[in-house]
Amino acid sequence: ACGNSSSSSSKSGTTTVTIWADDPNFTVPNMKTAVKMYNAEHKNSGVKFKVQTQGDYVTKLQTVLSAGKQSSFPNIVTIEDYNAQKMLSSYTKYFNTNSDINLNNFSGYKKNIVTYQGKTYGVPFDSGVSALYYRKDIFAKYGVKAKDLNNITWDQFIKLAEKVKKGSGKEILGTGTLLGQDPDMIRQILQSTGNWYFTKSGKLNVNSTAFKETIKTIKKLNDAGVIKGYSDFNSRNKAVFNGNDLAIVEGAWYLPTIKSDKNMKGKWGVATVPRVAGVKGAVNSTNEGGSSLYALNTGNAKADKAAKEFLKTMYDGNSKFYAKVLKDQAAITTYKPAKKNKEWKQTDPFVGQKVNQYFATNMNKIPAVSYGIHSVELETVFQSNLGNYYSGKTSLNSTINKIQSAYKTQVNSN
Amino acid sequence: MNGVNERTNRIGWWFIGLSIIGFVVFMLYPILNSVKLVFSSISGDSSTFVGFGNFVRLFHDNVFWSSLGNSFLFLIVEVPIMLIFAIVLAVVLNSKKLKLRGFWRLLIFLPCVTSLVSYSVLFKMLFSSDGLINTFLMNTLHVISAPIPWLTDPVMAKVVIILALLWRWTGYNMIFFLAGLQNVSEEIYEAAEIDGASKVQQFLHITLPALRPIILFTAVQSTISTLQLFDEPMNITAGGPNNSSMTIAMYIYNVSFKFVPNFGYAASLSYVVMFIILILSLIQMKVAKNDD
Amino acid sequence: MAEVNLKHIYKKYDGADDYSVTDFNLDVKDKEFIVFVGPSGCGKSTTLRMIAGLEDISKGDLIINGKKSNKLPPKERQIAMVFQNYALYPHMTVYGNMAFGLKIQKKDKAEIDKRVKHAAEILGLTEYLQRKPAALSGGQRQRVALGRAIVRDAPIFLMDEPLSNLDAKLRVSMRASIAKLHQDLNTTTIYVTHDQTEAMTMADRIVVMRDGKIQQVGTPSEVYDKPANVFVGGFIGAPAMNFFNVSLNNGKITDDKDGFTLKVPEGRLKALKAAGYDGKSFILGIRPEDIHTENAFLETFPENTIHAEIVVSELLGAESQLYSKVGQTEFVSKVNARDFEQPGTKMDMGFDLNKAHFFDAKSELSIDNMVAETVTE
Amino acid sequence: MAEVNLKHIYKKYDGADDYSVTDFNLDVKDKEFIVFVGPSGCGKSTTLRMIAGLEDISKGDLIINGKKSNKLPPKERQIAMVFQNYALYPHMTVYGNMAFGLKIQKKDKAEIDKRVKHAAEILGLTEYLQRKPAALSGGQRQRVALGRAIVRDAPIFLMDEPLSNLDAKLRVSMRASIAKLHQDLNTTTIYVTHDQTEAMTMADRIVVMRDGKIQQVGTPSEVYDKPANVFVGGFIGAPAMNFFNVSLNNGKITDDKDGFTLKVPEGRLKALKAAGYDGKSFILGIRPEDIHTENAFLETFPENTIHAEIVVSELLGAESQLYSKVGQTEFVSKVNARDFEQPGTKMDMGFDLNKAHFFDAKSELSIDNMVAETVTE
Amino acid sequence: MTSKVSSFFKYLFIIICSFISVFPFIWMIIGSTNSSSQIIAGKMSFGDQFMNNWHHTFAQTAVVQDFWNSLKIAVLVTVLSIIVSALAAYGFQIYRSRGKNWIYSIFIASMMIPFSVLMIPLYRMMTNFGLVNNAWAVVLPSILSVFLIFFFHQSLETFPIDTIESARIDGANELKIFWSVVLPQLRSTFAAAAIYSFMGAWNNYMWPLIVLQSDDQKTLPLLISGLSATTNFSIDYGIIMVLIIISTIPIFVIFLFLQKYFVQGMTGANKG
Ligand SMILES: Nc1ncnc2c1ncn2[C@@H]1O[C@H](COP(=O)(O)OP(=O)(O)OP(=O)(O)O)[C@@H](O)[C@H]1O
Ligand SMILES: Nc1ncnc2c1ncn2[C@@H]1O[C@H](COP(=O)(O)OP(=O)(O)OP(=O)(O)O)[C@@H](O)[C@H]1O
Ligand SMILES: [Mg+2]
Ligand SMILES: [Mg+2]
Repeated sequence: ACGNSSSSSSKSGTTTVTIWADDPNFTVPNMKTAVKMYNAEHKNSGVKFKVQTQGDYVTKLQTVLSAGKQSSFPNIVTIEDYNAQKMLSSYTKYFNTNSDINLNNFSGYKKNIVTYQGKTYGVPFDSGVSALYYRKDIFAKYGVKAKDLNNITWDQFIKLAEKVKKGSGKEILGTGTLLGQDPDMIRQILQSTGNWYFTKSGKLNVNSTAFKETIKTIKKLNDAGVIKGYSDFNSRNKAVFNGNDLAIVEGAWYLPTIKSDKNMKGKWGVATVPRVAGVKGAVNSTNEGGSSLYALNTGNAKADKAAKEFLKTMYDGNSKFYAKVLKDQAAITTYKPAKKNKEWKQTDPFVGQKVNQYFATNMNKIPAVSYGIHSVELETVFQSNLGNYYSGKTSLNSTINKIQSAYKTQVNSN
Repeated sequence: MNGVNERTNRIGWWFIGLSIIGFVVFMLYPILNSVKLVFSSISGDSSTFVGFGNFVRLFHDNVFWSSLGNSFLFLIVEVPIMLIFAIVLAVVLNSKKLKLRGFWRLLIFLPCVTSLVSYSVLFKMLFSSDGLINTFLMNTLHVISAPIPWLTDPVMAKVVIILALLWRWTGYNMIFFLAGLQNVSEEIYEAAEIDGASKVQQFLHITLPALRPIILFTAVQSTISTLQLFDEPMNITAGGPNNSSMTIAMYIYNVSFKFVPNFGYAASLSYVVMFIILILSLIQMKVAKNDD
Repeated sequence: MAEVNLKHIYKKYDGADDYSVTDFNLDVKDKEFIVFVGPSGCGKSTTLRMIAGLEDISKGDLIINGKKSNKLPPKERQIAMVFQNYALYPHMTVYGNMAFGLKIQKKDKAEIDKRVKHAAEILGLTEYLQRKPAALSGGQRQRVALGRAIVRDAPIFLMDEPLSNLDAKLRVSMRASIAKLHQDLNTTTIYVTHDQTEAMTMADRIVVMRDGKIQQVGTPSEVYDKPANVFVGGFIGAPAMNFFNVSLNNGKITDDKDGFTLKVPEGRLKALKAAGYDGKSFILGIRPEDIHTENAFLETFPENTIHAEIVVSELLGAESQLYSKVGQTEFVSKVNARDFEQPGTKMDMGFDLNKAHFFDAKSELSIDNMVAETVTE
Repeated sequence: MAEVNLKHIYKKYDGADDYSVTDFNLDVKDKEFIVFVGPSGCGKSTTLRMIAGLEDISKGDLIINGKKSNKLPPKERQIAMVFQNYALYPHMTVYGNMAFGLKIQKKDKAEIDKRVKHAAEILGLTEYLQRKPAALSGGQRQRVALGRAIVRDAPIFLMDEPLSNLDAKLRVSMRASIAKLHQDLNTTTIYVTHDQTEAMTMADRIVVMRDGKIQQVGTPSEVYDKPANVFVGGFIGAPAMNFFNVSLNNGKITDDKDGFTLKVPEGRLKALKAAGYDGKSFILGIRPEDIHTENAFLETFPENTIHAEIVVSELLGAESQLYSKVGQTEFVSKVNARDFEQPGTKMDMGFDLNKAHFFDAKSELSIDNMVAETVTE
Repeated sequence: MTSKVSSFFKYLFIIICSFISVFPFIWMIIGSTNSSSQIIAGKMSFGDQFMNNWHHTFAQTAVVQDFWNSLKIAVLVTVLSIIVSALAAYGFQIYRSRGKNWIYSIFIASMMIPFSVLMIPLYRMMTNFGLVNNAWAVVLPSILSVFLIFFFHQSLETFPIDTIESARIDGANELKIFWSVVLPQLRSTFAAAAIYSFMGAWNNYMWPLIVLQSDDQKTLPLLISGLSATTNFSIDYGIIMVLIIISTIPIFVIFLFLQKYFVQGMTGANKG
């Protein structure tokens, strides 16, 4: 049919498998690499792969799924981990289970993300394992060494940061959106405690110690003046490039950004993310972002089968592929067997550390949490409440109360 | 209006035919389809009938009310300023003695040619805390000592959105007024001149009343588009900070696409907005008529 | 008291190549009713608008009540003006239209009300005061425009073709109303029209213009009876004066094209000879009503009779107009209704040469006037 | 050959409460020039448009050349039409405008060219053929509109106020051209106007309308000399007929308001009495030209003389119009230019009652016609 | 003199307003001559990166193809929607009847419905038609433009009806009248409508985003937003600036060509 992107069989018997990806600089080239390598090994499979870049990805995917025309679905989609449970629960019947995948091959925290109601739907792909990126040179100037920053608590970090701030007059920790608006810090700190906004059964859990300690930590950072919320990612990056901002806590995917300014070679260091002292089981490893791959049920058996086979072959069994994407796109993947590759052990010339190994190690320590399906709704509720708490306008308890009641109306029991 | 005989009148249906087909297929059918949604709650692929449940929910939904409030604020503040600016510009650019009239008109209209996406990107960059505007105010004009938190202050964020809207749409509306002014005869101004009216008096007593139908037209049009305002807050402030620039259209978008998708609720919200627009438009028309 | 003097006024529009008004001289006396008349584009409106202050004066002096007023803004010139298409404020009621000028002057309410009501009464507009202009007929709008001028109580009235948008019937009746109004209000009035009938019926003095220049200034009968040149002769009077290119030979006038001859009465012959036109070409002008078909005339002046064929004939109640042809030349005559004949009829027509006008062939100036001047010199 | 018969035609517009045309009956003969005349809104255009097929006929039969044509589309009616504001196609040249109808008919090029050129010649438009309408003067546009009708070679011409947008001077000359054209082309013509002068000068027969109803059908002189009712009397003739409410007592007519009396000539007195108006009220109508100021008349008819004051006086070349007042009653007279007097003058005026018209006070119908009918019965 | 002063302020006002209008464009042009990091740093002077950015744009993006896609869609939408709308408006205005008035009111009211409501049913329809990922899926729903119908309807209000009647008597059929008598007279209205329609189609974002899926079908706005959607902060603002300029040029050119008709056309639209 006329240019239809969906899986369709032409007369010659070839089947088209459509793959959707969101990021033209990351997921898309990854996918293309996978397709290329797969095709090289399966010359006469009769399957043609098409990788399509989609903007406003979630909107688009939801429209397509909601329209419910299975024949128009793509065969494989990437979904950001935070959105995965929402999509799986909303459109369960349109997702193909993927029991072929051996989840033990992947970092443990990914399991909760790609399974729903006990069934495996997705293949884990990259990780947003976090790190503390900091200006080695300037921190050192004010007496803070690399080893001082590893495996510390937030309170310890604040002390060190205050020292650097006082000396340099620059901002320390920069976030990509305003404090109170930006869920990134909360997500990272909270997950490092092994907790999430919701309990395993999906109940709101913001009255927990973990959550309270999380936002208390951010308030402390704010009170100490060592955290700065920028209006958007660009402004923060600008501050980073200009040397006005000296530290960032972000997923592994932030490293290429830092490295894009060649003049900064050797000036940045990577350390573990501080941990929350007041919560039992809190660790120095956490996560921000990452995505996984899913096969959709398009009603075309041949294409659906081909899609699953492709996922299994490339993503759960091909270490060479992972080595290549690590090299090409700096993709920090969660496939454990691939970590044996030498690429994971090399010293990064820019940072002067074995960064990938650091990521690999920490990735396995990330506590597994269940993101649930209403994270986005809750995070919009944060926006109108947390700012007031950080600035001291509302108390901790009343803030929590407000969040709870606002959430309730937002996620009406339907 | 001249009468037309019956035979020819019937031929008229052929002219309308194509558009009626288009309307039925691309408007009416989707509308009816969405009306169905109003009475259901939809979570992804499952749908349950809830009667008027969506409207009950809407009634208790604070975010809905506050985003509606924001939309109204934009409407009340931005639309009048924009229309006044547009009228003043139109009057000035209509003056016969003005040199390079066509050139100025072109410049003022220019913002309309930019796509919403690109102009939003531009504004976001201009107004970031160390963006050009702040640099200019601070280092060139020295009128402020610290950067204005354009995008990070709840009030300023609204100001930026309003400025963006003004920039993008004033010229667009100006064209309508300019066109309207072509219908005001020069002689009326001369008569007023002889009656002793000053330029300001002429503007108030002659120009404004003459432009009234166009003011109505632009006001209705602006009401419709302001209450459906989406791209600017989405791209410039993302509705923030603290939801302070979240509009009703953005909220509908969130309900449909960001949250667990509930198209039933989203459709209900949409119809409420449509209803509000309808009421406002009717009021505007009524006001315009009553003054007659 | 209101006098207006225009002294060597010139007007050249920005960007125009030529002067639109050239060396315009006129002294308008107090309470006089002056009519500017001339074909479209001759500069009537331009002159009027310079007097109103709506247009700059390029050269010359405009003196209002003895004071040089070239640069005075319109509102200080003590004028009221009626525009061609009324220029009513469409969104105001009739009352509002009339009151606007007074409101601007910050007159008090009672005073405004009094004046507007009074003007409305004069003009028979009382019952329409609350209507908008769109709901009025042409004649009523015209009256509102007049009313707006009246309430201002200005000593000078300027009117630019105020009747040209009305239909024939209404025009006649409005003509009478304006004349009456002038008699009542005793304002100095300058009135622009391209319709010679209006000029003739309303003016104390007529200013005939052409191409920005004054052709003649005079009372209606002066202009009608003693046109200064061919243009004025042809322009004033309806149907227009008939012209023939003729020469004078042996006391007779011969038409240059069609050869018919007419005998010139003694007195006029003398004058023509005195002016040196014996044996020369010149232009004969004769008004339609001076061409006769009554037997009495034909019998009395057999030598002034020609034989013509009627081409079109029109009956207008009491009289009829015959468009006729002699040889190649067409002309029109206005005769008694009783002498109406169908087209195609051939009949005798007599030219009353005592009433005829003679013009120089080249300068087109009136020979009679030249003679008169020569005589008075 | 082209005849048009209208039989009991009615027209009610969609949504209108009343009929715009009521019981319209008229037989238009071949080659006749019919003029519909009447005040604005009386249904002239509506009737014309029904004949053209632009408007549905609500009731009654329209018969063209013996064939019932109520439902015939315009193009099949063999008509050409000239519109009030010309309705020229602004984007086409003069040539294009004239050729359009023929192109539609798929006439061949040479034929079109011949016809257009021919029409242009008749109308003196040859040199303008390549211009667009915007570059033409009013009179030229009018001629193009005529030209467009001419080329179609249709046996029936319909014209809706074709001259109303022209200025007075041009109107007169176009009137003559149209009359001439009709004589040349010999088409059946129906012409709409609200200007009685046009009607009088052009028509073979005039149809006077009012409020959608025919008031009178007749030749111009019939309509002028024997108006069927007060409306026709007042509408035809300029200035309009003067009316007085009078009663007949002792062979004399007395004005009801101002009490002046006039003596009725023998013959007319008899007729009035025969019609039963002795001692009764009725309406006296007298045309301005039947009011005299010459001594000859005043001396001959001293009993028909009244003493009036001139309110406004107008000099129109050969004649003058005096708007005068007797008691409260105003009236107008048209007298010789030589009897022109300034306003304020009081003078004697004689009414020529032989030419006067009498109308019933209630029905407003002509008493003379009623008598005539009674007599013929 | 006071008139001099007031005219000074008038010009000042216009110059300021024009500057504000044009400034972002100037900035955009300057931006296109600088590198991405310079743009982010807010450099306000011309740089030497123009050729580089230009080169990168053509090397790294499918700008030519996407431009062509945009152009194809915009031209189709403009031509078709103008034809349909002008015909419809003509039908509504010239052949009025009660039924048509009703339909017209319903059309107008439908302008007030937010597009987000219609998106999903429309998408479903397009998949049924098999048009997903086809330019027609963008074009078809845009053909019916209530705004354009409204616009033409207004300008026809003052159309000289008697030229239509004259053509009827000349024997032209109704379509012929529309084509050879009405259309040529409404040229300026068409120009204005063309600008609006083209602008709308050219800048359209949401719906093309949903229905156009493969890279070879994308339009310029999709390309631009796609480039700025990347999450690892390697956005090349130099390329984006060049793309914004490229995407502005066609409308600018069209506007320049048609601008003299524009004001006239609008004039018709607002009478009465
Ligand atoms: N604004 C202008 N700029 C240039 N030329 C002008 C302007 N206004 C009028 N003219 C020219 O000046 C001349 C006189 O124009 P004016 O309007 O005074 O004529 P008019 O006698 O009033 O004619 P009409 O009877 O048509 O109103 C004309 O040739 C006209 O073209
Ligand atoms: N389309 C219409 N709908 C309703 N009434 C109409 C319509 N057209 C005309 N009329 C009414 O019909 C009557 C006759 O109108 P018509 O146009 O025939 O008058 P007319 O004699 O031609 O007047 P005029 O001299 O002003 O052109 C008027 O009362 C008018 O208001
Ligand atoms: Mg003039
Ligand atoms: Mg009419």
